[in-house]
Formats: sequence, structure tokens, C-alpha cells
Amino acid sequence: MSLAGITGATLAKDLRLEWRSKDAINAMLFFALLVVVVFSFSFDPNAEESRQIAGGLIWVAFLFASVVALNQTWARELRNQALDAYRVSPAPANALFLAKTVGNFIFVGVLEVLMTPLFIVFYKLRALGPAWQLIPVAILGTWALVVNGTFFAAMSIRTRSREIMLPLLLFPISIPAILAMVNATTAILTGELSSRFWIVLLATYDVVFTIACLLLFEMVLHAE
Amino acid sequence: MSLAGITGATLAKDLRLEWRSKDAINAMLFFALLVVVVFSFSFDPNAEESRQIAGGLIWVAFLFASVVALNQTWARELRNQALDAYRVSPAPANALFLAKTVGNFIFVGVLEVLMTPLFIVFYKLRALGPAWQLIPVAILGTWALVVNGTFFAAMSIRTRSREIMLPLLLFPISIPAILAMVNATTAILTGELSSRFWIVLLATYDVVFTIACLLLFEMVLHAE
Amino acid sequence: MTDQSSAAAAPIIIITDLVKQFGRFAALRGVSAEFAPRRMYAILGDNGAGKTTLLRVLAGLSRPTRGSVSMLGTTDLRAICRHVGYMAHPSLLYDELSGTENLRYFARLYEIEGRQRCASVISAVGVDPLLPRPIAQYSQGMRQKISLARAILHDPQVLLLDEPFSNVDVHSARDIGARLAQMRDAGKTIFVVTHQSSLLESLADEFVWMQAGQIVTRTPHLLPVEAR
Amino acid sequence: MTDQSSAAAAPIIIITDLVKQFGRFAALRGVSAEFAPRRMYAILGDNGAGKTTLLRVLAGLSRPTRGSVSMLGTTDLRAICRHVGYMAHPSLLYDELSGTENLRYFARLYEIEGRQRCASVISAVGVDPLLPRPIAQYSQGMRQKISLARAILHDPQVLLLDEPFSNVDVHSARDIGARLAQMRDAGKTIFVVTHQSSLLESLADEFVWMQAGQIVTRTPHLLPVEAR
Amino acid sequence: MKRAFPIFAILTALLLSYALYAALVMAPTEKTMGDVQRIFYYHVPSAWTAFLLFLINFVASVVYLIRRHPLADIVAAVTAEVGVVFCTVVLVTGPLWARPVWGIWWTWDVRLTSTLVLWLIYVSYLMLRRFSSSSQTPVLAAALAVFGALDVPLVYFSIWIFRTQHPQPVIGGGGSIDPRMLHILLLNWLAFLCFAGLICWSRYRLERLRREVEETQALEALLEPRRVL
Ligand code: HEM
Ligand SMILES: Nc1ncnc2c1ncn2[C@@H]1O[C@H](COP(=O)(O)OP(=O)(O)OP(=O)(O)O)[C@@H](O)[C@H]1O
Ligand SMILES: Nc1ncnc2c1ncn2[C@@H]1O[C@H](COP(=O)(O)OP(=O)(O)OP(=O)(O)O)[C@@H](O)[C@H]1O
Ligand SMILES: [Mg+2]
Ligand SMILES: [Mg+2]
Repeated sequence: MSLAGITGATLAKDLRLEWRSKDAINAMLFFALLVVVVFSFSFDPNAEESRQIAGGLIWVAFLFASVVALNQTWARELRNQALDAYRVSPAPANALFLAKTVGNFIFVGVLEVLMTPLFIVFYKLRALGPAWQLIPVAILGTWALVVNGTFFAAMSIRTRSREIMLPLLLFPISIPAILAMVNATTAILTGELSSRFWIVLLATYDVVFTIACLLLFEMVLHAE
Repeated sequence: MSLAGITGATLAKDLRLEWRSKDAINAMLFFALLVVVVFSFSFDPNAEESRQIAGGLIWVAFLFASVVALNQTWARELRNQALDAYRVSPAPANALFLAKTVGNFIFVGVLEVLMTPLFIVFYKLRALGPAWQLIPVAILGTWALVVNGTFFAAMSIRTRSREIMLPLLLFPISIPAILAMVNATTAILTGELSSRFWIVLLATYDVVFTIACLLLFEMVLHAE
Repeated sequence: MTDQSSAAAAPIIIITDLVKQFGRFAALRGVSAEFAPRRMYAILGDNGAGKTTLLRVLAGLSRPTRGSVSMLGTTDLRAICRHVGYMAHPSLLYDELSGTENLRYFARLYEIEGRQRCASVISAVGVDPLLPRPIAQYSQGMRQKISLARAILHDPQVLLLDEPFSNVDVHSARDIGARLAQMRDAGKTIFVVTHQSSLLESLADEFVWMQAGQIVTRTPHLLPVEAR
Repeated sequence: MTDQSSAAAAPIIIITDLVKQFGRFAALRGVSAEFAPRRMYAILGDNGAGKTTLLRVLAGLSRPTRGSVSMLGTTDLRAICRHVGYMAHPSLLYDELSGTENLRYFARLYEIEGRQRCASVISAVGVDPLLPRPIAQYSQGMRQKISLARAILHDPQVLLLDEPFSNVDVHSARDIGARLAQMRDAGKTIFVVTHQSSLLESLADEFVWMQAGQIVTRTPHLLPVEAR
Repeated sequence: MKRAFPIFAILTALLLSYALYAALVMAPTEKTMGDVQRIFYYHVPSAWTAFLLFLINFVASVVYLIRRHPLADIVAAVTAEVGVVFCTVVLVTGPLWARPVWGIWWTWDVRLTSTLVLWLIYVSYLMLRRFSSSSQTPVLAAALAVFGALDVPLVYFSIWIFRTQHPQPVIGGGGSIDPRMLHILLLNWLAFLCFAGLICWSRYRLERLRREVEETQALEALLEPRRVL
């Protein structure tokens, strides 16, 4: 109960801060828009080709955008050392972790909802496989990105040059997830292969790493 | 003289903040490698389609690097309101602008130098057109990215209402540059068309926007 | 000063040979002390003496290199953090939220019932709880007061205050001093780091002098500046 | 206090009906005043009185909503910024650089010859200029002193100091006060916003009392707290 | 103990040179690939050694997280460093071999990709150690090591369904191998293990020494009067 309550409070606070400053969503949106444009100029897609590469495109854009968002949301905690106020309170570390994860999930989710129509229009996408499966892929994939991202962002605030540290820690660990989400998306769009395997893999990844993060986050938060 | 001197001092300060240690270059090398690897996982380098969009891919990678760099350089000035110390000094506003732009140019440039060979190896790129032309394209394109990026980042931290619309308003301005650099790169790689036109466009864009930024930056810096 | 013979009471904080090193620099060099409950301690010392470092260790924010701290009968400082209030040099607040919004959030972290308590604590430190501005737009002194309000919000047993009077105007500083004395009389143990010792002259029970990472003297009365 | 009849001298700063509004809130509500050169002014007032806002306007950081400021004979504050030194609540320094590195950088902004001057200014405010740590790792008081050093680095004619004594230990505060008096005697005009007015009791030439965005009185002597 | 180290070092050197001789001269030449195949005796033992070191790193990290014993941290740091070196050897010898045999430097298949990912994970681990500004670096590093270890099986799963070009495992797999080759391979592996053990040992001693020096310096700093700042 306490965990849920504090997670809710922290999440509400984060959303309010973001609503007031709009740093994260702004930076993400700008970046993601540019990515769409860059690609749409770099080749003239016919439907077949774009199906082949759209999976990679979308997820690379979201991956990079979430790195930008994650850096922003943690930077906020460091200003005035507000994180110390959390650390001296009896609130469980995991509540902070969950709130940040869900918060970033929402930010990246909003971005995805805004960007997907653009992608579809620009790249003339039409799924040949079962399109509804894109929804679980998107949810599981986004969760995979933000759950590890949040954890490693918390770790990277304890390092020098923390902005560049986040991708350094996050990318290697995320490779299986990236593979899974890209391949699942491509499989659904082209309809050639089944995306089953990838979705299961993604789900496993999510479960394993969510548990690992929850177990280890307290240590990372209090490591100073 | 004063302009050059102060630009130099500011640039030296920024570089020192960034490169406190020699490890920084290792971190950047690793970052470059990671970005390229993530791309290879997302876009099968053996596929014909990926080769087609390599021009776009490279620029997305550079774009990501510059977003990370830009966020970092201005965030630094805002901490402890160090920017106010610059504003009360007699140092010309443009020295700050130039120093930031050159600093980011160096940062992104180093990453480009590190990433390009990796891209060439991973994607087995071989330019069919005149490869040396890639160098002016890279220089002009990077300059276009950072000069606009620095200006708009400064603008968004100085304006009170960081409106959600800001990226949407700003980014049409960047489109011609992106169009030009992506098309020039693709033209050179495929060797099908001449890149002349795009290079000239890029150069014009650089000149126009550098001048515009220099003229307007003082206003942006001292706006409150 | 309180008349209770609190020296006889079991100490609420026992610090044993505390050392905190940052690389090769020792900020705390073997601090040993005991502090009795229900008293107000003024911690004084020059800049860089190690006062903030000591407070951060007591608050559990910083792990000592050597030595131990036992507070409220336990050495696990996380376990008793509910009973400790900490105020630091930086405000520990979110710039984009107003004072009340900040406190409401922290109230939920301590799981106490918000609205009423937040408003009364903010009024108590002398700020208008209805101020709608984000605290980035408060004046420095107002921010400082909200920061103090955050530290006392959950009515802690042990209060660690790092320069609560800096940037605060004279009247408010006196009010805050009086309020701290009240809290002490209500049974709290209070540590106040300050350079404006005259404000605590008649309020604090003991003056603890730090120098170069050590506690050098503890006196029941304030020494004149020259004698220090 | 200086004995020169500086009241007769032409004012160095003329403020006319200054108003600064933040949205609907007026932080300065019609401030008019003249300040003579070669004097030290202590600006006093409660939290939120508008002291910082006034200083920021004088430093040219903040544009007044109405009214004008003329300093050193011009209303273009950018033109004379070389002769103005400003110290604020935040340190205005780069956390990752050491004290000396920070000052060297700012010296270059003012195009003055660095090394010698930086070291002497840092020693003057009572910090060791050889300290290799980045200032994020200095104690709060040390950081405050470096911040003051930055403001006086280029030996400005007009000095605007926002609470230079907060977080600074008693001895250093006295030294800094004495040093400011010296500078005043050397011909500078100095504005010190502070809540520790007793430190300036015998040093300042005039005490300027602000309240709710206005200057309410100017007295040559410090009033006792009760009378304010 | 003091004398054990040089003796071990000499033994290792002898073993390594004998293994080299065995690999280059004694081993039979492979039919299709020819002499290029001899790189096999470096490629495979390096890979196995690296895996072993990463395994030790994982165990030491878990031990550190539970017991907070500083020695476990040193072991973790050292094995990660040396493991990365051996993994680099695999990543260098692999392409060197691939070029003449397959005609390409690199391809995305299971073994290659997973080795690369493994290398990336442990390089990021070393980066974290290098860049950490916290006094709790060991905790952060150990947490990352656990993440890395969790990631490895997932990497294997995720690249499972790629087509593979790389030879199947010698031992346990379906592949068959000339027993002489196998013997020389195992001999080389033994030599590599000794070599790795030697480096780890000296790194371990160096690291302990460094920390001891640091501690004494810190103690001295405690004793000498502090400059008043
Ligand atoms: C291009 C980069 C390469 C990498 C990263 C790589 C990586 C590896 C790794 C990690 C192992 C140990 C795997 C295990 O024991 O399960 C291994 C074993 C082996 N590799 Fe490679 N390899 C590469 C290229 C090659 C090439 C070109 C050949 C020869 C055609 C080759 C032949 C072998 C053989 C025969 C084994 C032993 C199989 C076993 O016993 O497991 N490798 N390689
Ligand atoms: N993170 C750190 N790294 C290195 N040195 C540090 C760090 N934090 C503090 N120090 C050093 O420890 C010493 C004591 O610092 P501390 O902040 O405890 O002083 P203080 O007594 O609070 O001083 P002040 O009155 O100025 O706030 C200072 O010399 C400071 O430079
Ligand atoms: N950017 C801003 N936006 C809105 N209101 C502001 C802003 N800056 C200051 N104010 C308000 O103006 C008033 C005066 O603030 P100011 O910082 O000048 O006070 P001060 O006299 O310096 O107080 P202190 O002694 O606490 O530093 C305060 O009520 C403050 O909330
Ligand atoms: Mg302190
Ligand atoms: Mg103020």
C-alpha cells in the first residue's frame, strides 16, 4: 500500500514538473521529428522497402529519444539536490524507481503515439501480418527501454560526465531487447515470419530485468 | 582580438570541463562504437535497403551525438547561474556563441571521425562517387547542425515559456540543411547524381544561419 | 536552557571515532561524542571545519570511512530515518513547484496527512502558504524557510539543521530560534550548525566547537569571539 | 565611516521611479534614490522585500518594467558593466573547476592579466588558492568566498553584493567587512545586502531600509531591531 | 608465497612456448584451410579463458553484494580487465581467420555477435569503474556485473535463430576433431589459463598494494596537521 501510494505521489510530482517545464517531451519530440525527416529524405520508400527497415527506424528513434528523456528527468532530481530529500525520507527506494519508470514510460509512450501516425504516413506502411500484435510489442519494448534506462540513469548520476555515461551503460545491456523489438516489428510488418518468439523473448527480458532492477535499485540509490 | 581571445578562453573552459580526464576520449570511442553497433542490430548491414539509407543512418547518429552534446553544454551554464556571470561581464555575447558552437563542433566532429570508419566497415560502404567530397559535406553539415542547435538550445533556456510548440516551430528551419546533407551523402555514395548542388546549398545555409545567429544571439542572451 | 538534568539521560546519539575521507583529504578526523536527548546543540566552527560533513553522516546520506554512529539506539540509520529531519545548504526542493506543492509531496513520502499540516508548517516558518509561485521565483530567504519547513514537516525526534538562519531576515531568524527552543522543550533533540551564534546565545544548551575535522570543545555558554 | 563630505559629490547612481513586475506581482514598487560615490551602503530589509531584485536591475541582469537607472553618468548599463561587480545568491561559478581555474576564466572575460591577480584575490577572501579540488567539493562558505572573489576580481568602481556574509564564518566575515571598508576608502562605491547588519554597524556609511518593494528609510546609523 | 610467483611465472612461460611450438609445428595441418587453421589454437583457448574469467567476475560480484568484502571487489575488477583482454584476442583472431576462410571480416551470426555483446558489456563495466565519482564504486560495478550476467543468456536466446556460419562447439557438440588437434588445443588452453592466472595474480597484488598505499596515505593525512583553509 505504502509502495503504491508513494509511487503514485512521486509519479504525480514528476508529471506535474514535466507539464510545467516540458524539457523532456520537448527534447524528445524535436529529436524524433528530425529522425523521421532525415530518413524520409534519405530514400524514396516504396512500400516493400520501407517495411523492411521501418522496424529498425522506429525503434532507433525511440531508443535515442528515451535516452534524452531519461537524462532530463534525472537532472531534475539533482537540481538543489532534491534527491537527497528522498534519500533521507523513509520512502522505499523502489517507489522512486517505479515512479520514474512509469513516468518515462508515459513520456516515451506519448512520443510513440504522436510519432507512429507520422511514420505510417511518411513510409506508406501497411502491416501484412497481424497488426494488433504491434501493440504488445510496443508496450513490452518501451518498458524494456525505460526500465533499464531508469536504472542506469540512476547509476550514471554517480559518475563524471553522466550524460554520456547513460548510453554507455544502457546500450550493451539492451541489445537483446533491441533485437527483439526490431525483429518483432519487422516480422509483423512484412508478415513473413512469426513474431511469437520475439514477443516471448521481450516479455522474458522485461520480467528478468524489472526484478533485477527492483532488487538492486536501493543499493544504487544509496551509493554515494 | 578581444572577440577571439574571449572565444578562446570560453572554448578552453568548456573543453576543460568536458575533458577533465583522458578517459573522455575512450568514452567517446566506445560511444561511437555502441551507436554503430545498435544501428547494425537494427538494420541488417547485409541488406541492400540498409546500404541505400546509410547516408541517412550516419546523419541520425550524428544528430543523436549533437543532441547529447548540446544538452550538456548549456545545462552547465545554468547550474549556479554561471551564465549570469557572463552576462554581467563586458565579454561580447558572440564570443560565447562562437565558443559554444565550436566546442560542440569539435565534440561532434570527434565522434564523426570515430564513427565513420566503423560505419564503413560494418556497412561495407564504398563510395561510387568522389569520396573526398564527403569531407566538405561532413564539415558543412556538422556546422549546420551545431550552429542551429546551439542557437535554439540557448533560446529555449532563455525563454520563460518553454512551450511544447517550440520544437515544432523550430524544426522546419533545420529541414533544408538536413535535406542537403543527406542528399549530398547519398549522391556521393551512390555516385548516381552530382552532389554539387547540395554542397552549395549547404554552404549557403551555413553562411546565412551563422550570420543570422550572430546577429540575434546578443538579444537572446540578454532577454529575460 | 532547560533545567532538566538531561546530562544524566541516556545519550540519544553516540559517535565513535568517526572518520570521513574524500580521497586523501580527511574532512572528519576521529570525532567521538555523545549527545543527550531533549537538548539543543549549536555546532560552530570555521568554514571547512567539517560541520556539513558531520551532519550528512548523521543523516545517513554519507557513509563514514571509519567509525560508527548510533542514533536512537541503533546503528542502522535507514531504520530510524522517519525520526530524523535534515536541512542542508541547497534547498532540496523542486524549483518548479510552489512551497505548498513541495511540502505536500514530501508529506506523502513520510505518509502523513498533508494539507492541514503543510499549511501550518509553512505559516510557522513565516511564509504565506497560499503563494502560487513556483519556488524558483521565491526570494532566497523564503526558499530557505520552506527548506526548513520541509525538515520539520514530519515532527522528527532529531533535527539536523545546516545553517537555517543564513539568508533569513532578523525577525524571522528570531522567530525560528524561538520555535526551535519550543520544539526542544517538547522533547526533540536539535543540532543547529550556524555562523550566527549570537542568535542561539540564550537558546542552545550546549555549544560544540569544531575545527579541522574534530570537535575541540563543548561549552555550556557561548565564548566571546576573541576567546575562540 | 568616511569623513569626506561625499553627500556633496555628484551622485554615481540615480534611480528614478523603478518598478519591476513579475506578471501581476510587483517586486519593486517605485524606488527612487540617489547614491553618492565612495560610500558603503548597507541594504536591509525582510525576506522578499525586493533587495535582490533591485541589485539585479542595477547589475543590468533584469530589465525594469518602468523607471530608469543611471549609473556612472549613463543609462546604458551594458556600456559600464566593466566597472560593476556583482555577487549573487547562487555562486555563478562552474562546479567542476577549482577556485583558481574559475577566476582565471573570469579574468579573461574582463581581459585582465590573470595568474597573479587571481591568486591574490583568492587569498584576500581567505581561501587557499592552491586547493586543487573542483569547487563542487568546497564547503559552502569557501564557495561563497570564491564567489565574492569573482565579484571583486576586476576591481570595479561599483560593487553590488548580495549577502556576502551568509554561510561565512565569523572571523572571515569580519575580515571581509574590513576589506570592503578599505575598498570604499580607496574610492569604490559598495552596496551590501545583508541580514547580519551588526557586521556593518561601524563600517557602512548609510543604511537603506527596504520594505515591500520600496525604500522606506535611509539612516546613517543602524537602528536597533525593535525600532525597525 | 613470495617465491611462488616467479616460479609460477617461469613455468607459465615454458608452458606457453611449448604450446606455441606444438601449435605451429606439431599439430597436423588442416585439409581445407591449411596453415591458417593454426590460429585456432589461440582463438579457442582465449575464448574459453575469457568466459571463465567473466564467470569468476560474476561470482565475485555477487559475493561482494552480499558480504561487502573488499577482496571480492578486487577479484571482480581484475577478472573483468583480464577477461576483456582475452575477449579482445578472440575478436581480433576471429576476423583474421574469417578473412581468408570466409572471404569477409565480419558477419552477424550467433557466436560472433554474442562475443561482441559480451565484450561490450564488460567494456562498459570497466568504463563505469573508471568514471565513477562515488565512494561506493564497487557497489555500482557489482550491480552492473549482475546485469551483464543476466544479459548473456538472453543474448544467446535472441540470436539463436540467426543462421550460423561459425563452427559448432568441439566438445559436447556434433563436430568431430582429430584427437591430436584436441590434445594440442587442451594444452594451449592450459597454457592460456596459467597465463591468465598469472596476469590476474599480479594485477591482484598490484591492486591490493595500491589500496594499501592509499590507506596509509589517508592515515598519514589524518595524522599530519591540516592546513587551515
Ligand atoms: C569473426 C569473429 C569470430 C569470433 C568473434 C569468434 C568467436 C568464437 C568464440 C567465442 C568461440 C568459443 C565458443 C565456444 O566454445 O562455445 C569460438 C570457437 C571457435 N571458433 Fe570462432 N570466432 C570467430 C571466427 C571464427 C572463424 C572464421 C573460424 C573458422 C572458420 C572459427 C572457428 C572456431 C572454432 C573451430 C571454434 C571452436 C569451436 C568450439 O569448440 O566451440 N571462428 N569462436
Ligand atoms: N565531496 C567532497 N570531496 C572532497 N572534499 C570535500 C567534499 N565535501 C567536503 N569536502 C571538504 O571537506 C571539508 C569540510 O567541508 P564541510 O562542508 O563539512 O565544511 P563546513 O564545516 O560545513 O563549512 P561551511 O561552514 O563553509 O559550510 C572542506 O575542506 C571541503 O573542501
Ligand atoms: N522571477 C520572479 N518571478 C516572480 N516573482 C519573483 C521573481 N523573483 C522574485 N520574485 C518575488 O519578488 C519578491 C522580492 O524578491 P527578492 O528576491 O528581491 O527579495 P529579497 O529582498 O532579495 O529577499 P531575501 O532577503 O529573501 O533574499 C519576492 O516576493 C519574490 O517572490
Ligand atoms: Mg557547511
Ligand atoms: Mg535576496
